[in-house]
Amino acid sequence: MRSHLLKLCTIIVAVLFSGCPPKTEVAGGGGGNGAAGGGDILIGEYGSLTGGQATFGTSTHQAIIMAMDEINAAGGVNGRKIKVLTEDDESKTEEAANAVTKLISQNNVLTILGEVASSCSLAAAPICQSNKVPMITPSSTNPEVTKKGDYIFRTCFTDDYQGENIARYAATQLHYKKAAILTDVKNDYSTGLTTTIDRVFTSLGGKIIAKQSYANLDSDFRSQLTAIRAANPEVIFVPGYYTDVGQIAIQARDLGMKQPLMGGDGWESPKLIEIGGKALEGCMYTNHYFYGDPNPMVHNFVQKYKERFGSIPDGMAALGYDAARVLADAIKRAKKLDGPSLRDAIAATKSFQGVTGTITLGPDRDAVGKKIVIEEVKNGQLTLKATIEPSAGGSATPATAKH
Amino acid sequence: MAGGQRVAGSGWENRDAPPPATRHPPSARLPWWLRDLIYAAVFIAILIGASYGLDRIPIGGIAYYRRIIVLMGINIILAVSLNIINGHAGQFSLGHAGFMAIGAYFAAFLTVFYFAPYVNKFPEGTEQWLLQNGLLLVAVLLGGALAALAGYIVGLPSLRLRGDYLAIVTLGFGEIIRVFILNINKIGAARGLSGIPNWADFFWVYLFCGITILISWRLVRSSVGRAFLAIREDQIAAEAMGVDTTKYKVKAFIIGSFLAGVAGGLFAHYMMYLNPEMFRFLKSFEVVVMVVLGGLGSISGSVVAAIILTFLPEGLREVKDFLHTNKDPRMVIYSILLIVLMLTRPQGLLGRRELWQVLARRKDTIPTDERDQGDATDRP
Amino acid sequence: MPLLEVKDVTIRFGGLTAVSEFTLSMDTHELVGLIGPNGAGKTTIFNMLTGVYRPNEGEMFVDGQSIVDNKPYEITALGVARTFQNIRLFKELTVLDNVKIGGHMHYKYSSASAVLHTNRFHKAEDIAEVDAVELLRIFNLDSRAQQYARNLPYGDQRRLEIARALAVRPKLLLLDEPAAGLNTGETSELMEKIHEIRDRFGLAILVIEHNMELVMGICERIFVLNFGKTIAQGTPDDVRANPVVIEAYLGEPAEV
Amino acid sequence: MQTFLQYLLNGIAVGAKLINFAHGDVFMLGSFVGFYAGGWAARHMNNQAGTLMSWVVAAAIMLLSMIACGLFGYLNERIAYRPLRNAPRIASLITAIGVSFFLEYGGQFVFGPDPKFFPTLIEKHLIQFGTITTTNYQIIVLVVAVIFMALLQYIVYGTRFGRAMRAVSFNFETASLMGIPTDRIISITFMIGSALAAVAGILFAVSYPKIDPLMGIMPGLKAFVAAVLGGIGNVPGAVVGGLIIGIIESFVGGSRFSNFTPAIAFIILIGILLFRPSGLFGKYEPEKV
Amino acid sequence: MNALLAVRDLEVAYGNIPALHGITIEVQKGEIVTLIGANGAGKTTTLRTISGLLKPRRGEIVFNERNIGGTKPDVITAMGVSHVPEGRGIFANLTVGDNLELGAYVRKEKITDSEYERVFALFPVLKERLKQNAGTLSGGEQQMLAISRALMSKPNVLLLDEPSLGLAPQMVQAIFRVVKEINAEGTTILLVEQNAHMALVTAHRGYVMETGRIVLHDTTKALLASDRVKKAYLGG
Repeated sequence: MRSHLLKLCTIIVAVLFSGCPPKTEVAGGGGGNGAAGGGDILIGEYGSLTGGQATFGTSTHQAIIMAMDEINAAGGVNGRKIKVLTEDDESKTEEAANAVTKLISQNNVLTILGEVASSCSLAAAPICQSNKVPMITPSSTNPEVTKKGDYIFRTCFTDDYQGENIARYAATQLHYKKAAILTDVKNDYSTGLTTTIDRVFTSLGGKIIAKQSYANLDSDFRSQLTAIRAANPEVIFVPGYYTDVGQIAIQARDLGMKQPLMGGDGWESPKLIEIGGKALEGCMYTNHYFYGDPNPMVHNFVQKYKERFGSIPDGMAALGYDAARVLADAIKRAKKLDGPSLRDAIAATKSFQGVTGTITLGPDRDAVGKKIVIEEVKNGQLTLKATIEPSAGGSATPATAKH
Repeated sequence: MAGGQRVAGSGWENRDAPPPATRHPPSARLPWWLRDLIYAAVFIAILIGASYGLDRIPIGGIAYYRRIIVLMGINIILAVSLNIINGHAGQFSLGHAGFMAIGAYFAAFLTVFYFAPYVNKFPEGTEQWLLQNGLLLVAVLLGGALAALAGYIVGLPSLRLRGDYLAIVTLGFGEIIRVFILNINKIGAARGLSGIPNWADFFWVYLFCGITILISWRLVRSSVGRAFLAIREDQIAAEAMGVDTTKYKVKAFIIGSFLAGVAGGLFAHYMMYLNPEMFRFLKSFEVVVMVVLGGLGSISGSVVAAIILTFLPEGLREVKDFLHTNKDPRMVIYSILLIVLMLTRPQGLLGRRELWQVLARRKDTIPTDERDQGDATDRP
Repeated sequence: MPLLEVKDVTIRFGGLTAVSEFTLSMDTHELVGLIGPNGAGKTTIFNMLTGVYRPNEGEMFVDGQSIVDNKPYEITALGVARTFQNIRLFKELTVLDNVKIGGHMHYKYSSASAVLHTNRFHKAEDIAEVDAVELLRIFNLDSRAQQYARNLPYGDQRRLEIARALAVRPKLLLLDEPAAGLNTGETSELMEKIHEIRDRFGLAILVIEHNMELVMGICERIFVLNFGKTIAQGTPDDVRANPVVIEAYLGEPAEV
Repeated sequence: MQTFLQYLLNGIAVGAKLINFAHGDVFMLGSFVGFYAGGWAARHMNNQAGTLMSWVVAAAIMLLSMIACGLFGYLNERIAYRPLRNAPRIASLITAIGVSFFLEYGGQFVFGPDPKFFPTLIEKHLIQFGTITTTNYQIIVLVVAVIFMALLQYIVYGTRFGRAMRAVSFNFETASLMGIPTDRIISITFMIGSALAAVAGILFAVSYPKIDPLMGIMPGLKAFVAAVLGGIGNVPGAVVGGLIIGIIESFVGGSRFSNFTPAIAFIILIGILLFRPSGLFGKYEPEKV
Repeated sequence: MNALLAVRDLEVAYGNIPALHGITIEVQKGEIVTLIGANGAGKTTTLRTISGLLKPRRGEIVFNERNIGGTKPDVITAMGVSHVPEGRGIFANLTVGDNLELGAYVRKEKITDSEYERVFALFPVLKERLKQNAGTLSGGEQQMLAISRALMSKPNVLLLDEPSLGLAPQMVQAIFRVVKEINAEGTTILLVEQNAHMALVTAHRGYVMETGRIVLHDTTKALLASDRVKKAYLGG
């Protein structure tokens, strides 16, 4: 028994210490981040590669790697290659904070990319801020994230902006008057969108006649849907993730409900239609880009992604791709390769042409004036229903201003 | 002392005899407050030194280790406090994450909405520094107090429930607490509560770590702790010895949940962000695993297991670099190690003993479940 | 006023009447035996006296105070201590701690005192230590004070249970088969000890025992139970000669 | 429907007679085996294949999944439970958590963390009964679940093996004195339990085509809540417990308190245990003194 | 002549605490042998070791000229040693019929009607209780069921642990009558009893145990006459 214990301890100690000594080559690379050095430029990425948000984390990760490979293939940034170090945070906030601390302090990364989930970004942002390491979140839509400090940036629109556009489109373009909302209570994204949709839809003369909620791990939504059916709305807002939306649609149709469902970018996935199928016919959601966009840049991106990873890139991939390229662009422009200089360079991003539209970072470090697209499922295919350019919508002001 | 009704000279005549050598004679003792004050001063000095040192060690990546060490301290508080409920009083609780959540949210609520705005009115300087740390202490203690209240409420049903029934009920309480937090908009609901100032640091966490270990250590060597142990060993015999089992079970819950609440408050002020998802039942499981793996009832066991289980997943981050794979197998390895550890040491790393007892290996003071089982497969 | 008074106590489990109309009165310093076949309800009586079971009917008084509705620890506080038929020591605790828990009610201080190690704590713990060691000395267990109770030989475990019960500082001690599993030598030693502690601590003792040598040797009065009913009572000699008792319990050579 | 599937899992959970946190994850394993087998079958079966053929394939997939999970159950018992049979019970609780983590993280590692969508093997259509709308899927699932529950009931109460199983669970030691090979019986019980979890997993995947490596956590936990509510070790009790939780959950789910649905199972549980400490049908037996 | 069942120099310990210090017992075919002694003397431990529930630390257990020490209990039962444990060990949540069928588990075949008849001849009460849950039986009926169940495996040797425990005197008489009957039909019996008197008048030979040792063994007639036995166990 005792020898067992001894062996075990040895194993544990060995495992622990295998992780302990700082990697000399990494430290060297970190030194190379200085203005004078050569070597690779280290960028840290943290993301949900496992756990509940893993689908989004994985496609973001793949697109980031793709973007960086393209940049490196084209000669890198100012003659230096970019190396992305990735840590998984298991979709857990504490792990996100640990991962970012590790990347910053142990791997000496110059800057941080991530996360999709706003809760993880919120946990990691203060760490980046206090270490003066710029962080760009490709797709955390919670307005709070960029308020964590002047080193935190976002290259997508916020929940408020998106929610406002969903509600506005439903009320003014589709002329719906009575709506229901089905919220995922466990999901900050979903509750955030719900608040905005509710406020805007009501202010535009519509009425929310039923509010129901579910929790992310549920599979059965019949009781909530039955309650909604009784209220008989014209449209049902489902600001959740595609994983639930498909099932909600199927179960709604099984209950004989015919109303269209509307949602946000959480719906975005090639698997949405795979699961929802015919049940999703006529349903709409807002998104960052449309994969069928004839714009050559988008077309090119979709083709390359498809070739490399075998699937159509979703909105998260597009955002990840854009964030990575915005970052590379800023590194190119930065006066020196240190936190403050890079921060200034990122903040100065203007009219950057990305797959998800033109990216300009405003004074609140959020992307301002991004276009928003509305996609509709028609004949089992995603089609572009509308593109709302900021000038046309009149709601281009970033939502943060309203708070 | 009680027992006054006894006939004089009825067998307790040795009452006034000097205490046996197993305890120190009273004359050799400093006044309790002076001695504890000295201990406290030494401990705080060491903490300040260590804290200062950790900030200045010129090793690459020290911030990362410092972070893990701080989280380790929080886990030690959680494990040692759960050990009071599970290991000492023998009441199997799976709801520790719930108590932690209450402490974390309440302390953060106080700081974010009341204390931080107040502190920020002062200019940076000694005054602000003092106020900040003082208010942190208040927030953390109040968080602990609210958690203790919850512990009292959860402790009540434990009076009647045993084993699996109690386990599932405490787990349920933890989940109910989380769902309620999820529905309180003021503290962020599903969005989480952000903007908590970073007031807790190595010093505070390890100060409370020390306090937790001290409480647990001294309690278990007192009549209160003996009552806990008696309940764990044999509830009926404990009652027959005059132990009010109800009272002591609730007491164990209150103390354990208070400390869990304190850990939560520190966690909040270190993480700077709270989200209800942090306090799912899996968090409770993590703490239970620490306690059981260390050895139920062994304080140093809980500490050792908390250290190992905090380090392990982080240490395993390197595995994927060795394997050059995109997929990260670290948590798979972690779970396998967990199973292997439990199979090799079903009674926990240290059993019921403390670390030094294991090292000294005095045979006669070792519980039998630690010994060679002989050939018998059963006991009468 | 008798120390213990039990009047017409009855308890039923489901349909089975385990004890029916049991009546007993004991004075200070008395030594009473309770005998009868297994399942006759002897231990059930102990369990009612100590609050583990609540009788369906009847009354029970200690020092004139009714204990029918009291919880076990409250009854213990009135000065009733017991041992168990199937030894219930705190096995994973030391011998010394076992006895100290017995004295639990007498060494009280707040949790805060315990954590701060106040003078009150030290005083109480010193007394606990003295008392416990003294009791262990009576049973020659003081050299084993730091061992775990589980590791004691069987006979020592039996003795430790009595020492632990004495730490309660009872007026009434209930012994449930104290000689079970002891050999003849140990049994006679135990008989002496029972006498000794009775005299030294001024106890009344109620003992359940199958070992006739012990029961007949030390008890002043004996109750015989069968099927929950008292079938006989009296001095050892009366009981031994009682034909009902011989038939139900003691047995006599008979053809089969 | 979910309520009903839950019963199936409940029944099995009770059979295990000890809080086995890994049970929900075996359920997940079952649906993933079905997913891969189904995907393979779908690729190799032209769409022209007859209805009969698709039924045979569906049955084969279920059988395969049952065998795979049964095998896992056997290994699980041999590796993680048997060595601990004489150890403190808490140790096997921890290994159960370990096995649960292993399946969850291992599942994410091997199957990938993203959700998968169960292939459609049999054409789905709506069925109308008066005002009630349902699908042929729901009916198939119901029928299969009933068949397996009946089968389980028969095995436990109608066979020599079932008798031995009940004897072992009542008193391990005395059972061995009857000449019952207790080790083998326990192994087989684990296999049956795991195979039935596979059935539940497949049926779940069929009704809700989304499956992912973490899908087993909630059903597994709720199965135990139901089992405890009914009284541990009491099969009909677990079914009634599941029914109560299911009904109240869907009732609350459709009300304005739907935000609290995740807590409702526990609130009911605590409410009932306060009055009946051993569950609805469990017998409260005071410890023998 | 070789004994059917023999225990030689058997030592058993619970953890570090020895329970049996090298005991030797022989049971010849067709005998009733009894083991008497005080509580905790090691009688039950002896039976549990013979039936495989405990593993011996030293010494051997020979049954039918094979050493069965350390063999698993289910295998020993299948060899023909049937153990009626202390406290009867009936399966309270199963029916009386199920209990009997479990007794026949090793035979892999159903109990025949004639066997049922034999059981009902020995214990008529069981007939009417066949479909009841065994837990509803009274103590005496449970003991009858436990003995009948043990007989279902058609054992060569029956180990009986305290069959009289907690039973009314008449019931005790009835049980012992059946024990003699079973023995007369050819089953060898090793009987452990606290009711020394009853055991000694029933058995052929007896062993007296004290604290894990055999202190006396002889024919029951001799033991009944022995002063030591009289004094210690017969209340004489």
